Amino acid sequence: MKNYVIIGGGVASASCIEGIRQIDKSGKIYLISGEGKPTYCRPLISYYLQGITDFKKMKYRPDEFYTDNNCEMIFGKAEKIDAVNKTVKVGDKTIKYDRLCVATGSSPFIPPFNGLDTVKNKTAFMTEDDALYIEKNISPDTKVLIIGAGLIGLKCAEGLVSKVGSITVSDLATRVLSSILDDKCASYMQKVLEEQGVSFILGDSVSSFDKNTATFNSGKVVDFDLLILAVGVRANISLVKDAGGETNRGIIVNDKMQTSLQHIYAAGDCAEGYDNSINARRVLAILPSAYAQGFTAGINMAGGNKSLNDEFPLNAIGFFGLHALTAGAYTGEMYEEKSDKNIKRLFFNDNKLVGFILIGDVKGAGIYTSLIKNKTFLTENMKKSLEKSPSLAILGSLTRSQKLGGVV
Amino acid sequence: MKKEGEIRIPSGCAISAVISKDGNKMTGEKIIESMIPMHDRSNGLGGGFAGYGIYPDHKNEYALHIFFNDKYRIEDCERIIKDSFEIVKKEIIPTRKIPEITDEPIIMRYFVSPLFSLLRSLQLDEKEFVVRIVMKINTEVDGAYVFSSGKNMGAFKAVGFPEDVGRFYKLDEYEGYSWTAHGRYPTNTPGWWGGAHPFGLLDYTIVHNGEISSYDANRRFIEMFGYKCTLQTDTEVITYIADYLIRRQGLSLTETASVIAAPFWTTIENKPEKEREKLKYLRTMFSSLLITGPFSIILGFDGGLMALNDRLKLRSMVVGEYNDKVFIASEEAAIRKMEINAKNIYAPQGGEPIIVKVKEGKF
Amino acid sequence: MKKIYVNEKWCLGCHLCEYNCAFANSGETDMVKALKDKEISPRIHVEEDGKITYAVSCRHCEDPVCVKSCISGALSKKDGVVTIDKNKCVGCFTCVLVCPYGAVIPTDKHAAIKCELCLKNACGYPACVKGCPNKAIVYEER
Amino acid sequence: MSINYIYPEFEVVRNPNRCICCRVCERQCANEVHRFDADGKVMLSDESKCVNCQRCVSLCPTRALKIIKSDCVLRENANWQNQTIKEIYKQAESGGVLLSSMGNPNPLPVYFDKILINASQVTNPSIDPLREPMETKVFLGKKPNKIERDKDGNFINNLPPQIELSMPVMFSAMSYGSISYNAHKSLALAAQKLGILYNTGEGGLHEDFYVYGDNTIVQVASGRFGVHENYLQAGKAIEIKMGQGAKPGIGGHLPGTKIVGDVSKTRMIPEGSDAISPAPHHDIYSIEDLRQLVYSLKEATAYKKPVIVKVAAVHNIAAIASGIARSGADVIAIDGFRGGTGAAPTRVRDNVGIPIELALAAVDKRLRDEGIRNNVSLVVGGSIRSAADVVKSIALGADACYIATAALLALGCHLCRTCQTGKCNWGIATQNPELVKRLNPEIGSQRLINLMTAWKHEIKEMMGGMGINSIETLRGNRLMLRGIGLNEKELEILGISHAGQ
Repeated sequence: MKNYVIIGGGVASASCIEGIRQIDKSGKIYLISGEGKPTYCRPLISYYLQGITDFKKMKYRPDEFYTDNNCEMIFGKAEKIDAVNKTVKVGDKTIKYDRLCVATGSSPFIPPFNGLDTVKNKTAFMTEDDALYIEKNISPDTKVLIIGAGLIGLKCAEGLVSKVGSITVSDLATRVLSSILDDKCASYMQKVLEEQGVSFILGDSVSSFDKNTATFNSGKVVDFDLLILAVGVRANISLVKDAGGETNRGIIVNDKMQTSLQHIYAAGDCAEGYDNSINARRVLAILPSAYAQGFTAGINMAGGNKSLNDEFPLNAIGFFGLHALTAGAYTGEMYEEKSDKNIKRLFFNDNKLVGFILIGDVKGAGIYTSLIKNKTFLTENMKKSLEKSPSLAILGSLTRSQKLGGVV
Repeated sequence: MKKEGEIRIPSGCAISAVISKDGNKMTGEKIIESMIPMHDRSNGLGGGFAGYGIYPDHKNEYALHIFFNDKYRIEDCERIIKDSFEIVKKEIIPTRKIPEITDEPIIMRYFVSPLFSLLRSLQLDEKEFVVRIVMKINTEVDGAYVFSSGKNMGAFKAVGFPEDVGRFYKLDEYEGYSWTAHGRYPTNTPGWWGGAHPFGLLDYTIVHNGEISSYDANRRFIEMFGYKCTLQTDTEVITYIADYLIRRQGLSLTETASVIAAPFWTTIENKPEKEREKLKYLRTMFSSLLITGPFSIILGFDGGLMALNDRLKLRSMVVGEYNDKVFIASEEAAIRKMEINAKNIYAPQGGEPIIVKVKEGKF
Repeated sequence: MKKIYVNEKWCLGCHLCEYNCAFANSGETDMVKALKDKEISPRIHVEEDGKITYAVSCRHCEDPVCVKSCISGALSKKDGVVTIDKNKCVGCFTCVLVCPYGAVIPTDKHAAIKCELCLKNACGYPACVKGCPNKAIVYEER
Repeated sequence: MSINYIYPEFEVVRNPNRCICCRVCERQCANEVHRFDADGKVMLSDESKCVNCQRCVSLCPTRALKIIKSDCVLRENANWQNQTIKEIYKQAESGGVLLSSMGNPNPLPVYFDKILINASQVTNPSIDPLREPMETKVFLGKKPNKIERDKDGNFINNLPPQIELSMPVMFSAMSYGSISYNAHKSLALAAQKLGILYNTGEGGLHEDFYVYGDNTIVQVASGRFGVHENYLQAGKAIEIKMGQGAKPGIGGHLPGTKIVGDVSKTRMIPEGSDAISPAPHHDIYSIEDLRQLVYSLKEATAYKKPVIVKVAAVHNIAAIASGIARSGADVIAIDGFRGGTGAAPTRVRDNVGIPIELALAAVDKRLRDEGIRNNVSLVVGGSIRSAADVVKSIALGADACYIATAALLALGCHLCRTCQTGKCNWGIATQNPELVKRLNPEIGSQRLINLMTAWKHEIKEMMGGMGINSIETLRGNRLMLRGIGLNEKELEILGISHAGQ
């Protein structure tokens, strides 16, 4: 009987358990979690602030998930991995493993701003605790400054906008969601947020903080009551790095989610897997990838054989009812369709769909996604049909009949 | 009211029969008595008997029993008879005057032999020839009716209760190896002597209890072959069917039973192949001669009896034995009346023919 | 397990399935009241490929990528049926982004919807199947 | 011509309170009656195109639609009636022969409706079909006059080939071409499951349907379309079509527009050419010619296939049947003047031929009078509408019935009588693939099976009531029938008594 140890309590950890249990029903699973609570969905904290969900609903799996899967929870911080003796040290305990999965996720990255230590009310926006902190420190008059106009910063703004006096979002980049959208699409989204009362300072950066005031490089001064730092995240790689494992921005893994250390796997935001859309390694800090990686690691840890090599960036972003779904890479020839309410961009490269951006009407987006994933070769007619709307017409009658008439 | 022949008359009935397998002679006394306990199965509108082996002195001649409404018909009828037959003997059938039986017609008996020369010129089988003449008299001579036409046998029938009819015809003075009897319960006839049962053609006689639902299908089919169903009674059509199948098609009694009370297709399917093919052949070949609806019949013929119920057994009929004798009747009481010690009493299944033959050479 | 299967050979493109679906999931007992003058949001939709038409709804995949991608745990698969807990769903539409059939439908009510085989509504038996005039949609074991 | 003399026959009534603008009506109407108006967000209709096939009515999910007869009437009188006047207008405009579909619609006597069936009371028992076996199996074919035995006394099976039917009903001839592939498949599938036969009609047999051969009657008609050796071998029986009840004395005409693809291949004629069946068979100008064709077909099939000769019920049908019964044919099929058709000249349809009830009674009697009823089986068609019609036909003397219109109704036909347009919205009388697919044979065959099963139950109920538990004892059992409101002559021809007698 194998001993499985998983470090981390996020989505990759939960899917790792599901992966292991698909193969091995009896081996012992130890789960080391620093946060001290069962897996919840971190992306939901903004919806929590908004009042759409609560902590109870935010649980990723039912309460009985861990007991049903015969997992022993160890709350505490994993301090050291001994890859030779195959142990993990947690406080004064040393846990032996046969297979280890590192799913330590990422931590907020806090740049070394001048005078940041003088700011009293400040937080990152990543955990339930962060959300609770914010909730405690706001009133209808609160002025909020959010550093970072990425997904985390903007979701935070969306969650708070109706509950506070004002929100200013700043970013060094000249557009919002700079890593996901181009200028045109970004300004489209920005407009929606502005209509709801969010202010933006873009292409600018805080030069210094002084208590409740932020001074920007441009000289602009912003007063605030609460500072939220959403600049970015860094993968938590130190445990593996210290144990001698190969790392880059994330922990390097192969398509079986194995690290360079024997019997040690990594999955989720801490791992640097393979991005199929750019044919290169990359940390894919998105939930679908976390799940897939954790599950793949679990299967392989339990003795199964599963490869994961069709991951690529997928983002579902929505603010105030306007949704943007994006996937893959924005390279190659672009097909664009634009109206007041909708943007559709499809990126074709080498007769394949490699990426898309849909804003507004997002129905059927998954059909595009699957074409990227399967690297489906597209004829001109198929492209035409795709441009019109995403539909299974693209598959042709035979494949479609099999898919709709058979077991998938 | 319309009488038999003008309208179809359904009726309920009592039937009874006895036969000696050894060919021992019995007077008509027992068979008359057997009808007494079944009195309620008749309503006084018809009764009759058939006796086999009763004319040993004329066993080579056809015995024609004929009702005449009046003496003028006799001449017309005899002209036809004389054209075709040599009349060996002619007499009035002796009867006993009793108050229960009234309005009797003139009842005559002729022992006849077909004219050989005529038979040859017509290229006809003797029996077929007799049948044609009987049909001719019955359809062409109004007021004359041949009600018995076999050799060494005779039918005796009248309007009245059967036990009275038996006494009227003095059947206690006849001796035969086999007897059948019938008591009738017709529902809408004024009562006509010719309409009483048994019905006979050549040596075939039928006593029948039932009302067949296949009547018109059977009638319209059998009439294609020269039979004329002048009485519109079940007994008449069943007699013709028996004659057609046995005499003209040459079927055995068992095969005949498989036609008129054919097994259900589901039963046929489950039979062994040879039997199955045979039954399927018979049912397909003679599908219009299947008889449905309730019946229990006793077919009398030269040297034997066959009793048969419809395939659902919708009418009562029991069989019993004692020594050389076999008894068949609508009710066990009738059998007990004939032989108090009768054994092996049982009710045959629907469609199961009971065939009793007198040992070869004993009749 | 019984599932909904589509035989495009018999699909007439009448779109009745969409209306029957919308009605079944409306909570109303009268179709006119449920659908008149309303934009419908059915969980099944009819697509066209030239002259061929066919209905598409959730395949309840063996390995449902929507469930795996759901950020809130609202999507789950129980007894072979992929269902969505509308209380847990926050409407991020990651499921819409990943479903290769386009069978998870975004709505403007902070939630995605999808075919749940009418097991949760009053119909109790897939309304699209019941109402299909030509057996192009069937509910059976395969 | 600029003046439209004829106001649309039907009105499309749409209840705006119920219409949800789902546009099903629009999508389903091949005649393009319905249209969605995006501006007003309402459905509009052009009733001049409506043929009242009721497809839209049947599919409207909110029952917002009905089609009613227009009440716009011409100034008619007892002599010049609405229909008569309109026909004049049509001919004045077109200069052509009027064409109609389906059977004679005129109010001539329907004898079936004037015949009543008997039941048992007291003197003999009725039989409960739920408790007792109730047999409906029949064998069609010639029955020899005499049994034969081998030297051991066993029977020699001297029966010519017989057609076994689980119930005395068959689907009568409708050609592939006049009706669709799916309609044919529905009939074939149903016939197979029911243990009865369907009939190819004069369109040949599609190669896909050879597998249903044991339940198929292959027809040889005057055009000889699709007839070849394998075709003759393929079926259970061969039918020579001499005539059709809807148009006695008239041939057939399937327009070239319907001779497409597989229809052309199956008929063995070029695509787009009109399929014209001559009025007579040009190798049969007399009864002795028929006998030659009967035996030619028997020779070609090694005497393994019963030959049916189908004729229309015309005035001297009894004599014609007598001739056929002596021609070597195994079965005579008689088609009454109410029989359906895909297209017939209106005048012929409405004025030629006689009712099947009288024809059947006359033929059955004639064959019995001649003692040759056993030479042939009798199959009758020409508007057998219900199990009661079947029972009455059998009791009058038929061995089995042919149904076609009833079968089409089961498949969805609404008797709109515009088969000739090829735009059948129910996927039956059309070759347009978009319309053909509307008839899923799985549904179609099941509906036919349901109909026949229902009829079988009803036949059994009525038989049981009469105390009859096998259909063969109903055959020709005219005592089980009484006439009502019929005169002496009619009763005499039908061979039945009046009710109360």
